Amino acid sequence: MRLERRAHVPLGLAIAAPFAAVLVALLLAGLLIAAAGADVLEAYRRLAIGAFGSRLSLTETLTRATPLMLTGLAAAVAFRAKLWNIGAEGQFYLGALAAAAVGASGLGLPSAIGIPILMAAGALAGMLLLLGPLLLRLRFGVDEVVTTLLLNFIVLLFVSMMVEGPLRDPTAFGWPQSVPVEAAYKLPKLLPRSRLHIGLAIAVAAAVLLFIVQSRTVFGFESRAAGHSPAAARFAGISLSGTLVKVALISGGLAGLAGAIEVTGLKGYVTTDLSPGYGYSGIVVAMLAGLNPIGVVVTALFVAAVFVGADGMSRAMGIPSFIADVIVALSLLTMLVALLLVGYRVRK
Amino acid sequence: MTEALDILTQASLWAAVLRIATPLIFGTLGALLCERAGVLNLGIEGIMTLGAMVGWLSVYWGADLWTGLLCAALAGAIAGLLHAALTVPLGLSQHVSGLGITLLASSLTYYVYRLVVEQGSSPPTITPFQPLAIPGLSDIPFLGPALFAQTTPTYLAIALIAVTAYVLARTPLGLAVRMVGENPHAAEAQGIDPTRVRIGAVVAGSALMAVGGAYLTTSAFNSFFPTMIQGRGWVCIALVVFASWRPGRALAGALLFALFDAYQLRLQHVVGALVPYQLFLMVPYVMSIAALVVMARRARVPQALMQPYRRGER
Amino acid sequence: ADPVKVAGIHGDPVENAWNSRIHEALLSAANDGLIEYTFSEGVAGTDYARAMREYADQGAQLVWGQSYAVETEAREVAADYPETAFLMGSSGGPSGDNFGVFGTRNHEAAYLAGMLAAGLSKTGTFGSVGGYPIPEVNLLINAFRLGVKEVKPDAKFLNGFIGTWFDPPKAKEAAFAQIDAGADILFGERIGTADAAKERSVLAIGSLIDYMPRYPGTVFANAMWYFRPTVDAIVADVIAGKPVGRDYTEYSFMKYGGNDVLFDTAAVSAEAVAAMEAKRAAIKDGSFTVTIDETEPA
Amino acid sequence: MSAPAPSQDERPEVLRLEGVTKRFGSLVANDAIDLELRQGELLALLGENGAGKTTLMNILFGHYTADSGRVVAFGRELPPGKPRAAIEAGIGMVHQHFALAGNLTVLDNVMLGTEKLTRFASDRTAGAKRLAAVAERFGLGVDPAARVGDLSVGERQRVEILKSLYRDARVLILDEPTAVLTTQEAERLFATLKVMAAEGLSLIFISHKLGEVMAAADRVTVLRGGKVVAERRAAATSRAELAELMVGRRVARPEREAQAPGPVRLEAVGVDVTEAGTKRLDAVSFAVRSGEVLGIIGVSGNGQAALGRLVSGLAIPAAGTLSLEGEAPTDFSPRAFVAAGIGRVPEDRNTEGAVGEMTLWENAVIERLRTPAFSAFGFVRRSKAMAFARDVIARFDVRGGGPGTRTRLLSGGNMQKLILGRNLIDSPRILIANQPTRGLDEGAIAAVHAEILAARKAGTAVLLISEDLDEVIGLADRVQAIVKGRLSPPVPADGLDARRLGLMMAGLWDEASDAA
Ligand SMILES: Nc1ncnc2c1ncn2[C@@H]1O[C@H](COP(=O)(O)OP(=O)(O)OP(=O)(O)O)[C@@H](O)[C@H]1O
Ligand SMILES: Nc1ncnc2c1ncn2[C@@H]1O[C@H](COP(=O)(O)OP(=O)(O)OP(=O)(O)O)[C@@H](O)[C@H]1O
Ligand SMILES: [Mg+2]
Ligand SMILES: [Mg+2]
Repeated sequence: MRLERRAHVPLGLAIAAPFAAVLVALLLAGLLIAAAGADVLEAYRRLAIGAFGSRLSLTETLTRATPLMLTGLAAAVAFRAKLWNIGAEGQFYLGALAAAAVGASGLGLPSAIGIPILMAAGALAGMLLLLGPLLLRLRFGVDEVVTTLLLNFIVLLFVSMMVEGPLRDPTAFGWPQSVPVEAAYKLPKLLPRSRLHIGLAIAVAAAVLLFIVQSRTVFGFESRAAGHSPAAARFAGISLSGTLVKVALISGGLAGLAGAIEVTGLKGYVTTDLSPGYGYSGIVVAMLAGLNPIGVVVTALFVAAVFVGADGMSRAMGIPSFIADVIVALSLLTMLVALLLVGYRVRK
Repeated sequence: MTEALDILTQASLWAAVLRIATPLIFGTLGALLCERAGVLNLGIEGIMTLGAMVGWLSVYWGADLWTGLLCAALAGAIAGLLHAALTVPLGLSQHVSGLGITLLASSLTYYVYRLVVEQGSSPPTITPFQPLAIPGLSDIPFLGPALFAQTTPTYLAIALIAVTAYVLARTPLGLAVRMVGENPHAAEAQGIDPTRVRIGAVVAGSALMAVGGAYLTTSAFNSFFPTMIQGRGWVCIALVVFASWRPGRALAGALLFALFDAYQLRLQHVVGALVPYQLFLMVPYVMSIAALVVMARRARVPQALMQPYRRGER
Repeated sequence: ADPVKVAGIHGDPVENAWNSRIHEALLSAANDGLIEYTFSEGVAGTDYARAMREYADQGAQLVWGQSYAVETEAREVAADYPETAFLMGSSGGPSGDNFGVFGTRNHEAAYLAGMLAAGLSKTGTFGSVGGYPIPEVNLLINAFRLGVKEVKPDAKFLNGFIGTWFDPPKAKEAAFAQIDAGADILFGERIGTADAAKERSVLAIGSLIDYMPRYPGTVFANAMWYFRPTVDAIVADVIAGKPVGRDYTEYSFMKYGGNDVLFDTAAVSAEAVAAMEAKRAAIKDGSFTVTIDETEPA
Repeated sequence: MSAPAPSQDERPEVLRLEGVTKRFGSLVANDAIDLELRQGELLALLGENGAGKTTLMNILFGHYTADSGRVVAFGRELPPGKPRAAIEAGIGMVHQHFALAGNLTVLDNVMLGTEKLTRFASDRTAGAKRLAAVAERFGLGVDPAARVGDLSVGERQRVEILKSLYRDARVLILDEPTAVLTTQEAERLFATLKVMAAEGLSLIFISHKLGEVMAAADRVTVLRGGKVVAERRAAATSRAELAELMVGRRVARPEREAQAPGPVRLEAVGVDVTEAGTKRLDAVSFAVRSGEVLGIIGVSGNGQAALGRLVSGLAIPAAGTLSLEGEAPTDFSPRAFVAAGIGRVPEDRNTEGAVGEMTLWENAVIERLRTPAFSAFGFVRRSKAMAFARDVIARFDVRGGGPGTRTRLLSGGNMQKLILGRNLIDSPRILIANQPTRGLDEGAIAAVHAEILAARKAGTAVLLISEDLDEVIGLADRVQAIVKGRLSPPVPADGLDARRLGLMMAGLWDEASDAA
């Protein structure tokens, strides 16, 4: 078997492929649903309802997509420059912790000032966290895949230490959690009676901004050059370390911002189960989007819809809720293959 | 202070080190095999989960322990085959495929476990591997109880290090594996099919990872719990780099990591309340990063790692 | 009457000892025809509020859950669904008419188990392995220690936290570490602890669930937690149409049958049992209260 | 077409290609090609960049599968797409881009695939012995235990050939084997190839260098646009004819005209460069004047790379002074050097010269993106950049795509023209041309040379670093040899011949000046 790059991608194929991918994933998942003794067609119907079928499900899908967009962007900008930031999970948590710490420190600022400060605190924490592995790479040649991965564990333990220690909410008698941020700093809701908050708007704006930065600015140009060919970039006078530092600041900053938004947009305080792996899913989202910032928005919505729909379906059908992750994983893998087949043709 | 140092002279500490290291050795060897052939396998966390469940379930359903490990290996091999199919002939992103496999393998594992196993008040048990004192050797003072009173899979893990090192360095097959990891074009030019070799390595490596997971449910413990792998797979990915892609150093890395872990569990009683326990738990990770800094210059990355090889494309 | 529709939202897989107690209690209530029970497990913090809303929308009359990580959001949901009753494992207080809370209290049983254990130790050192130092874990370990001290004031204690709820092999290693440091009785808040005890032929005490069938000869006592009294209490309130916005923690206390010590009579001396039984009676009639100490054990 | 000598025809045929056609998308890389090879024959395959030579050889060896046509080796048809089958049939191939693993040893590289994969132990002792014997027989000595990454290019070339000989290849294909070799190494290689042919091996080699083709080949086949356009006996053709057949029109390298040089623009006095603890340049001195080409000739590995980095702003002198227009730069960086008006053509166009994944327009402006001409407030001025790129493409005849084409898709010659073009378009004061025509075909070489001479005429000071004697003699006004990081005193190019250059490159500077 051989793959050959298509000279022209047929439009019909490009449109049909993602649907085919989801269809295949659902067919495979159907076997599992049937194995649990549930009505497969009804399950599919429930899945669609769960993802888009009501005001609740629609707003929930958007809410869950928000952090995925930001961590997806964090991965996309870093991977473009071949900075393998696998540490968005850690940056997310540290960003959330920083925002919560500032937001609970009793500054008493008005929302219009306080919220940006919290966002900045979160982004800054994420930035600093990624700078460490980057410096180790630049200075000692340490592979950042591993250091950023290991830092995720360290940060989670650090967060745990903080929410059980200095940042612990003394009024919450039990569970370790940080002091809640002041009510003024909670992100405004986009829709009343829903969880949807302006974080979504921030994420979409970030995507558009990043798209412009990547495609239109000198920095975007240089980070692409540095990613594709460090030697050529260096020869052309592009500072590799300078570019990578900026990339790391953006990437870590976005992941940190994701944490800050999640904490101020939803529950208002930090616990060690704030993220169901948003940092890791962000990588998948970014790669599925071909590292394109606008694509990240779309794929984040896709991943969130599949999860929210399948999660709701499992509850409605009374089958093990792990099915939601199974369907997400299947969709990811089939989507990956479908996107390949759009660009390539299989021969012999 | 002396108490903290005394811990190091306890044979039981070193026995614990070997126990904690065993799943890491399997996992690291598996990841190393994949990476030497040029394929990063981030599916490891899920594959270990799958192995833990399948190994345990086979025994629970009546197989003997070794058959259980074999079934785990088989399940791992199948998951590995999926990763290989996506990343080798199709040349898809190894990051995404790997993370996807982790998500798929673990969620599928939990789902199936839920469907097939009745829940009692605590998860059902099997009779796990029992420590096997090697006659003669286990009587040596200090070393005996420290090293030679483990369960058989631990001895197997250590033997596999030697076997892998030998295969990679001294056999034609090992050379082929190394070559496809360094330059698949060169391998193809000499009549070796890089696709097949890579698939083979990923399948074999994934089988080893699954056995590492199965060790947790058939030797370290006797039940399966969802999420019980607890990041051990990710640690293995780090250990491969720490080991500069050499099996011998992988053993050293796994032992070192396990030493930090075993040591911190004991140190907690010595300096207990003075220090937040999280700091102890951080130690293995922090030390790994420190070790990476020291080793980085000497590491020799397989040159074609993460580079897809598609025939007839340049 | 028709069974009450109950939906459970477990933040962890139902294997988790704590969740398994609730899960079992709800299953048994369902078996008795008292309720109809569906559940979700492993629900992440971000998804928790949605799960609550979905169940409420689907017509659950009572939503059981654990709101530790989502206290504010959970209360918002309850406010949006005044017709639905909510019962949450929570570290905060009840709210409104329909948001009830409960705490986990098997400390009395742990205290009694400590009394039984005191006489069985040769080394005088007692270990314990916990997941995280949260109050509900801390107060348990501290109550066990108080029970031991009641009988053996000079006892020494060791403790290890493993930073996870779900790593039995690690709990086992932590237990080994304590046995190596001289402990010969282990209080196992985490599963895995007793496995180490079994391998080294020392004794262990279980918490929440009954570990004796699983570790015969090793686990000689359990600080059992029974959730059924709580279930019965709130279901009765729901059926009676009473507001459930109150604290149901009391139903975990021994006097309601919410916790108790379960032990192997063959393993302990008659005097120890007699002393323990006396205390047990005192607890039940209210003449003795086990101190609740939520500070992190060293 | 002259009839081949009958004695040749009686030699047994070892290899035959019939009607081989290969398309890449809409491009026909090979169009119904027929080719045959006889025992003991040295066949040269000639053609401009992109003519389809490598593609044809890749089909023959089984790397690519032909769309139609067949390959017959020793009377038996080879299954398509199976390198293993080609190897087993006795065919060996030395690839244009070496197929070696730098991290593995020479012996590893050679032994790969020679033993059954199911063997429990590799017999490395026997392998080493055999390798030594083969190396001895053909005069291709290398250390079997050396790491390939540590070897020089010439040594790697030898390893590539040894790989095939080790397997007793009876047909050997060499794709541009001399593109990266020095003249001496190339001569040695051809001597070896002749020995092989005498021993009965049949060889096909691809080259752009007409001199060596004429000297070494028995027969020449010329490809153009994927078709065989001519076949000649080497003895019965000429360089000029071959050049014309290749390109389809007459090509002649431009001649340098006499011209009085202007003031010194680039000067080094006693400069040392140390990299990674090793002294790469040792007290080198040179001066390049406006309107003059200074040629630096030398066997590769003698410090050319460090010299190139020094004058490109990538290396900082450890001692001595480097001055631009009489002033020592305060900032040693590529950007500062570009700003100072230095045009730089790097040694390796693929890794340093251009970012293959980026478009032509992006590579056209990459060096000066930060100047106000191409960016404002951090934003790229796209239309300006596009216009600039179009200008470069038009004026330097870059073929193979427009400004939006990915640069990777250009052939080597066109990529080189793009790099030269972006440097020359606004007449730089100084031009550094490092191996500017490596791997290019005759037509492309002529074009590049013409550009360099035009720059010289316009007053640019050109520093030409090259291993190609013809190129240096053809372009340079003065020549210095680089040997072990040291530079010989400059010698006027007029009247220089290959023998004197050879002496200079060997470090025998006094003998060279005596020979004048
Ligand atoms: N893998 C490929 N995919 C797409 N097109 C290709 C591929 N390989 C070669 N081509 C096309 O085939 C043509 C012939 O390329 P080939 O490499 O055979 O040229 P060549 O004669 O060897 O050139 P050179 O002298 O520069 O090495 C090229 O112009 C190119 O367009
Ligand atoms: N992926 C591709 N698709 C289409 N054409 C390609 C592709 N890759 C390379 N080519 C074409 O293949 C031909 C040969 O490419 P190659 O990289 O061998 O350059 P080259 O001309 O041989 O340069 P050099 O002299 O540096 O070896 C070029 O004409 C180029 O256009
Ligand atoms: Mg070629
Ligand atoms: Mg070429």
